[in-house]
Amino acid sequence: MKRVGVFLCWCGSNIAGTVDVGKVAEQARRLPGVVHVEENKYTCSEPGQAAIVKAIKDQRLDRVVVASCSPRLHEATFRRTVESAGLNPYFFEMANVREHCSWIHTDKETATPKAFDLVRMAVAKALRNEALTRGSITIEKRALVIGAGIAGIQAALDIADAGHEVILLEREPTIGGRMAQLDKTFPTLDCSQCILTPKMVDAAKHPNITLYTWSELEKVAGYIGNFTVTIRRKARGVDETLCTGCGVCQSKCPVKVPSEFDEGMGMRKAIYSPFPQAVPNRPVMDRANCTFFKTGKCKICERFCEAKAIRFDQEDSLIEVKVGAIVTATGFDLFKVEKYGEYGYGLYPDVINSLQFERLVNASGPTDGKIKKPSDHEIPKSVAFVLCVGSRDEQKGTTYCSRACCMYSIKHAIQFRDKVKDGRAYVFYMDIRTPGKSYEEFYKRAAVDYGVEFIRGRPSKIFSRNGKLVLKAEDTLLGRPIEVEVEMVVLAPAMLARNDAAKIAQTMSISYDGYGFLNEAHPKLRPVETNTAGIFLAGVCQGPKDIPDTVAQASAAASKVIGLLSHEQMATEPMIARVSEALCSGCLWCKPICPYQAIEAKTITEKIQGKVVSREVAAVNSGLCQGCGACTVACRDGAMNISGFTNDQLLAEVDELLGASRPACAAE
Amino acid sequence: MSGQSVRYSYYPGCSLHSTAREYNVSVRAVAQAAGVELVEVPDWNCCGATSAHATDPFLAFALPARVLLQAEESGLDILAPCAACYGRLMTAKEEAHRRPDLVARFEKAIGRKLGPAPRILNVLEFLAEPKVTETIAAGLKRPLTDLKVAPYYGCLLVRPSKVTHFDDAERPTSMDKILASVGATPVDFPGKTECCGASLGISRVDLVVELSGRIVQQAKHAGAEAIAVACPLCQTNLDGRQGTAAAKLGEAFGLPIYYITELVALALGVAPGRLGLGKHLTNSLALLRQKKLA
Amino acid sequence: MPKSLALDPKKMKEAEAALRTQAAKLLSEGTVTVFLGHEEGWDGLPVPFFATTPEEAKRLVWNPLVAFNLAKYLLDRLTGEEKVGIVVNGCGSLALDRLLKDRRFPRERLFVVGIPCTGLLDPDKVLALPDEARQAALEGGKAEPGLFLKRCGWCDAPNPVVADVVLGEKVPEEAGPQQYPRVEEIEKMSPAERAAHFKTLYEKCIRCFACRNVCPACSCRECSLDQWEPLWLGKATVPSEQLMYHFIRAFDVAGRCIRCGECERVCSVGVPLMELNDKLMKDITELFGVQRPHVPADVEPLGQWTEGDADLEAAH
Amino acid sequence: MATSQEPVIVGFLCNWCSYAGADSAGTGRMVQPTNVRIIRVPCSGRVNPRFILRAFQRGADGVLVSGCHPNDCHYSTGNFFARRRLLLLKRYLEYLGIEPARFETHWVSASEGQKWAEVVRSMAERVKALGPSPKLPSLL
Amino acid sequence: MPNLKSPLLVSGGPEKRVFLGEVDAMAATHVAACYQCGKCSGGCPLSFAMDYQPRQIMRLVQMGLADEALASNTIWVCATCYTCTSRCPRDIDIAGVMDALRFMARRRGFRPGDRNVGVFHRSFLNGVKRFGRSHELMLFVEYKLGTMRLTEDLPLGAKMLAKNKMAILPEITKGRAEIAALFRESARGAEKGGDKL
Amino acid sequence: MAQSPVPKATRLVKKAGLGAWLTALAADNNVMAPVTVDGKPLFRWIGAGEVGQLDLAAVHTVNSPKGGVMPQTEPMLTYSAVQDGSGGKTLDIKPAAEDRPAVLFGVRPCDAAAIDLVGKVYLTGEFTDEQYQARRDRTTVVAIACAAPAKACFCTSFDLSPGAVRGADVVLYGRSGPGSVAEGDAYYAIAYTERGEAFLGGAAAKAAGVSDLPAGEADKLEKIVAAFRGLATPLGKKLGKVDVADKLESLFESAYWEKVSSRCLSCATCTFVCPTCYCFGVADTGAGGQGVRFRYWDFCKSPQFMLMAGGHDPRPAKKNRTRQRFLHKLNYHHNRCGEYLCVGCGRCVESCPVGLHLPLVVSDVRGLQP
Repeated sequence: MKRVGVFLCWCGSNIAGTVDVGKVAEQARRLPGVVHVEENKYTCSEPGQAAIVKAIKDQRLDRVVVASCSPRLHEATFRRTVESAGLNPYFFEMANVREHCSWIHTDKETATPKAFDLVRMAVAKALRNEALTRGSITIEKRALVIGAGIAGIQAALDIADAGHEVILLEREPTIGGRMAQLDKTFPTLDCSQCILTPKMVDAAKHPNITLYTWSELEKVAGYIGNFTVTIRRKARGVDETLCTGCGVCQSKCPVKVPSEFDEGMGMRKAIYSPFPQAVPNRPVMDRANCTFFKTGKCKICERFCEAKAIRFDQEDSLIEVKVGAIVTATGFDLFKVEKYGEYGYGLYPDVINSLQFERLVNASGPTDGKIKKPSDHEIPKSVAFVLCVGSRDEQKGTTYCSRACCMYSIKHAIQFRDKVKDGRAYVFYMDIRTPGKSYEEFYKRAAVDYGVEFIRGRPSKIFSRNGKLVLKAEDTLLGRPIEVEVEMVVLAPAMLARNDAAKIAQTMSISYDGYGFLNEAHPKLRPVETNTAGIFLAGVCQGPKDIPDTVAQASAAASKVIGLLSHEQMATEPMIARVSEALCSGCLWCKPICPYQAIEAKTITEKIQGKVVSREVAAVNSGLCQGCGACTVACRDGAMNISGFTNDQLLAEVDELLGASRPACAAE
Repeated sequence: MSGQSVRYSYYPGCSLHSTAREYNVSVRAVAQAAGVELVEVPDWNCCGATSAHATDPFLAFALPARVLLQAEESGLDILAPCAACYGRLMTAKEEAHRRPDLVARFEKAIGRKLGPAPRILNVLEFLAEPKVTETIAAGLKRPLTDLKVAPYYGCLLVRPSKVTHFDDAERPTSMDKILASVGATPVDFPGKTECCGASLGISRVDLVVELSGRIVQQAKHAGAEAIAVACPLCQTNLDGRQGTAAAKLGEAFGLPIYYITELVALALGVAPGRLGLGKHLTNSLALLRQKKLA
Repeated sequence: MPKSLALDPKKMKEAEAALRTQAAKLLSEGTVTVFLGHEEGWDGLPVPFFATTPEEAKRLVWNPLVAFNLAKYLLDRLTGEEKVGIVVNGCGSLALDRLLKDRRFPRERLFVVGIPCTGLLDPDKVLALPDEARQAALEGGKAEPGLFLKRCGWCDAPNPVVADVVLGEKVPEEAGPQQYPRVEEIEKMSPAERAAHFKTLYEKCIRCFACRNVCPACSCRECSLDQWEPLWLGKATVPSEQLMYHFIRAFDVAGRCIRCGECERVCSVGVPLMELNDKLMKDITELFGVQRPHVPADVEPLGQWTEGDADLEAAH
Repeated sequence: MATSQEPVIVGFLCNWCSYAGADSAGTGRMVQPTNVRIIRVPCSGRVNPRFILRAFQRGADGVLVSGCHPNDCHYSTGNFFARRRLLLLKRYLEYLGIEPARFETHWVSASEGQKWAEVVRSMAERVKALGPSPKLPSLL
Repeated sequence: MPNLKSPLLVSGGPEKRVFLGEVDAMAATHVAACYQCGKCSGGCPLSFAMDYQPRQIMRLVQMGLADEALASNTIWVCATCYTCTSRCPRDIDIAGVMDALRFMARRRGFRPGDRNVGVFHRSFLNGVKRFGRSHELMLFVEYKLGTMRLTEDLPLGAKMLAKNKMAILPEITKGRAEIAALFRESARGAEKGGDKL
Repeated sequence: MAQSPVPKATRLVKKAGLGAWLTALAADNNVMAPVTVDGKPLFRWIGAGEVGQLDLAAVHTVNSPKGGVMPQTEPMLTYSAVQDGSGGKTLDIKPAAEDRPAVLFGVRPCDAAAIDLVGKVYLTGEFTDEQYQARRDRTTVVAIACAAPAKACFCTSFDLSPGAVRGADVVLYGRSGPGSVAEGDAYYAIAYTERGEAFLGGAAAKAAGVSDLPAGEADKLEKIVAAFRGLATPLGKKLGKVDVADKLESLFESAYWEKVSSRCLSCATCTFVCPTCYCFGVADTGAGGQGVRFRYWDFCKSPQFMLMAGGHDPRPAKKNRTRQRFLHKLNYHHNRCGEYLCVGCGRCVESCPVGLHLPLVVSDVRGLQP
């Protein structure tokens, strides 16, 4: 017979104030299997835990039930307690009578029977608890970093500096990401490229870092410590080993298309490097626009390439790498500001977005750093910066704050005032958010030192009148309708999750929120981990943030990876799926349901009526399985179970609750 | 859609029987040219307009609901050329799903059951119906070449878009397309969807003069020679108030305000004399004569 | 009722001859070591029969009464190396396909003889007929629609979907949406009426498990409803457990039922089991757009999802 | 033995979102009716429709399954499978004569204590209005 | 009007929420969501003629300052063009809120903040009640008598009459009994206070 | 069985009075009788309100009335945990509640005989089943002779007949004799036991107008009873007397069992409809420290029937289980008790979905070479 000990916690008055703990104790003594019932003021306290250890020894308990707070709070604590008394920690079970009972009820008369229900359900489950043991797996000491913007570069360098190999993956022709497009960074106004490009070079030259640009993530299989990742290396059209990066091909290429890097403010060629400091300094061929691929003729680049590096026949190739951990740093997209019909983007050429402004103001940009109106290439004398275009807008954009726009728009206004001494800069804002070191000071400088004019009010409409752009708004601080005439408008678009974020998430079996931002395991306590062990997040792919926060998060993710890779082996959670081979029919309908590809067919041999036969059954990879239990429902045989949440245990809880809570009926 | 159906229920609303008689004429003229029969909703009543929904939530639903009920029997799609009527009917149709309480009160008061509402078309949707576009495509008798027209949508056709589900609320294009299809040159202008003052036409003349004036001014500055509208209230305001506004602004406008159906009818060869263009307060025949269209 | 229900005893007679020859050939050439078919039973009705010699193959019958789906017998031969022959018509092949999709028999150990089906008669009903009428039905092909097996009424797959050789010509197929008139009637009842309806009809159950044992979608090694731990189903034959047995089983085969109606046919106390299966099939079509829910698919309807699935929470 | 006359609602809550959400409701002292008894499961995808049938068989007056919001599953897809199964089940239960209000599914995240409390309140109210669940004769 | 110079006493009392709740329920929206960006006022074609900006009306509702909101001319000047509603980043049906406030103002006996508009709406509905359809000439006359603005707009009216844009006699809907029933139901609902927008 | 049983009392029952009789009986007794539910004749416990559903037309209800004395599920005891004085706990065990007296009404002679046949298993020998005994002691079996035996009937293969008395306290014989399914307007009710005699003289019988035999009908009655007893059964005629017990001694290892069992579905239909199958299992159900122990019908065709805790199964295949069932009925029981464990009711013939039944096996066995 099992010997169950029940420990009822008062939690001071938290529980005892609403639940008659003594009465519950009295009733609990009658439960089958229960041989010991004890009340404690604070079961989680040192004496409380000591009482459990003592009772286990004195009463030879083999199951322990604590009725106190949420298992999410103290399950681990009590498991350790039980283990310290020599009992398997999984013989422990918890009844949540605080969060789920005493705290949400006021009437002792009804709360007490409910508390007892919770206790006896826990006892019924505990009677069916089994001894479980943790497994262990070896760890592949190599990391993959997806995305080589500032987040990815930082994470890769940190991990590589700690002595681990890193594979850095980037789908664009160069690393650097969004930060490479920026001119200056707030609040220090140091040059973005000046601080970024050295890191790019470091990453490229680091002996522990292997760089794959113009490459995409194809598939992720495996589990923490043992991922197998397939990478698609897109055809570059250029033999990277032969190419010297001299740039002759792009200067000779006759095709001009709008440059993605310049956000359409400048042009590039069909064979191109996005910008002069690109890393690696190797061009890619844009087949969609290349004359040869369109007409079968041209090949001018090939003719002029002295290194003979041009490859028109190159094809995509797939490579497979093994890694122990993955950092996802896939960045963000920008809100399409044309969704605001009232703002005239696309209708009026001098209404641009903030990233376009970055390119205009950038010394290495298409205008060599001169702020010029796209319409007539004149220098605008007045510019309005409109915040929250797409942010904080439930009707046309997203509900959240994009967090960096206030600061960079102030920076833009300062830059404009700096370059156009007699110009007027207006910032239309609703709230200026400056929660960072030296941010508020930066805001003040803009207003005081640079004369930037801040108008509190969301413009309602932008239209053209007499060759000027007019912003119709309310100055909400005055409570008066206003019209502001300017020559250029810069809209600060919301930061959005990558449009293929869902696909990326699904490839890696991690979750994402309603906007497509990848979900951290816990917003406060596990901010860089995902719910899939071994996969970490850095940068805006997890949610809008600025450069300092991005870099901090990247280093945090890197430190998690370094911590993981510093072990040879790691323990695995035992509350995962297991198959009863005797019951399994081998239909394998469980397999497609598993989100972790943890189920495979396995051939076993057994004796059936004296004959040795072999047959297929499902087998669970304990490294991959996360214990969700979806497979158990697909299993009609009842062969699949989740340790710790077995069918038997869950049914026992239902039966215990309902079987006896009603007066027993007489037999038929 | 209604490729074979050539009959529509027709809800002219009060205006088309009074202040906007010429609108009624031109709608019917276009319908006739396209071989479409318009069957007037039997014994229709006023939709209640702004006055009802501004002051009386039940009537705001009940009046247009009765119109829908009257139209129900024929089972035909309803054409409501007045933008205000259209807005009220669409709102009532939407509320019939969302507000069982209103429906119950309505049915109890009137002693009849409200069935599923038919499709409701505004005049721009009507002009985009296959039967009409086919007619236009089949041959324009009198293309409006060189006529620069500013399409004015006003409010109620495109707003609130959750009710009308029609075109883009900020940058609509449906009337632009119709104008282009009859050979005219649509002129984009910022006032496209600004409000003309609508129901304040009688009670706050000062405001209407201000709003209508701005719209006409913007159209004029954008190079338009005329404005096309799809609503009798818009027409009355822009047409009737532009003189006062011009005086106030110190400019001369003289911009004819055509119903879009008048322009389409003209292009389809309907004689200008049949359209009652003379009813407009701002001279609308002179421009046509100048362009040799009349 | 499908057009293919033009009962053709003559054709069946021809098919029977071809079947005997085919089976005998397979057995004599050693292609198969046993052939699953029917023979004439004690009272004239066909019963399942397993021929192991060319001689025995001569006993095989194929007539309007071969109602029994043979596929389930493959489970008895799951272990071992022997090759098994089997004869199937349309619905028999769906049963077979069900087992194949459930990986409950290796296709390579199977030789399938398919016979396009012109409809089958309900043996119980035919047996109850006066001699003359029986004769007319069985030999003259003159059978009232009511005499057919229920499943023939909704059959849209008279031709075998799995076969190595097909005897006889293909029968014209009529695919249209499946109809569930009985379910619709029940849906119209009030909750209390429905509860009473199922109690009256389902507490008759004697828990003989014939419905489960004949069902091609029920192929577990050991039925979980027979297991003691956990005790999914109580052993007591009380209405609560009787109904639960059927409610669980129907949901277990939801999306997998081939609508053969064998469960209902073999039920000795006449529990209208298809009322449950049909409801689930109807809903699978309505909710998930599976047009022929009774045809085994590569992925089960409940083994997949789409983002567009109706949101449950909105239902409240 | 407690023989409460109050209706009993069995709640199957996923560990990551809804159970934590119910914890938040507790931490926030959001007073709720006492009818719900929570059974913790790893994921709404773990909830076998058989558990729900069992609960009704044993006389539960209501059953409530709650998991992470779609797309927000801790295990990425579990709640999508659950949604399908339970959608079918809901109609099925209704067909079997169990009033629709007795079985509900909700998506409650860890931070939605308020929502959880509201779910409990409103469902308890609906179930109370229906009265006790009819129970078929059984040995117990 | 309270003295705007004295500090507004903001207490935790429930009244404030009551007014907000009523407006929310009538307009089926959430005024509390307003974060005062001013996009409504910015786009409002008539804001120049209002004593409170539409945004400020939202604030009055949030703060429970019912008297000020209901006495404002804003709610009567609003032409219900829905520009505000269609642009509100918090998806508040501002035009619907204006409808709600007008209705409440009438029910609670506030004199319309813009008398002319109030009289116009009343005259218009009277016409509909009588004939089933509106009749411009009669509306014109009734309105003129109601506001005593006898001379304003006479030239335009005369022009329209001359162009046969106003009928001398009203058109009449035959089902007037039904129209009357609807008006009665409306009055009944308003008395019971059961109306929601 | 050769001797004619001796009547203890004879009465006349009007067919029209049956309803009143059953209604009166139902007041103090549990009454089981054949009724038709959704087209299927079933033996069921009926309350006074269901008397109207009585249907004596079908010779065979799908199930037999064996549940009347051997319920498919029968509580044996109830238990609950109670606290003892010292803070520990102990089990309070109560026997199953006593039931009311029972009347099995409209039982066919084969089924009545089966009750007697199975009763021997439970009530003779070193141990008797007290619960069964108690149930039998409070049960009256009212049989009805078969006027028109069904196609599958073969009671005559076992020293029984459509008019047999074995196991019955009272037998109803149709006043118009065999051959007529309608069975005339009245029955002769003949009591063959003291219990039957008391039953016919009881208050319920009186209330229902059960009367003495009209004068001069004694002769007619005797002829009619004899006619019933002499009636042939269709399948019985074909099968003849069953005589395979000895032959089966040598056929245990016959390949026949493999062959014949191969089409078995392993369902319980034959067993559960059979009036002479009597195997049961025992299980508990309970929660929260209280529960019920009950027995329930089990069946030897089930793969779980002989499965042991360690996984060993002495009857692992269908062959073993099928052989067991038929040898039990046709050999083992005969060896132990001198008679076959079958009454020829024919239900297995009618109900087996794959036509695998006792007459088939008997006839096959006759043709087998030992």
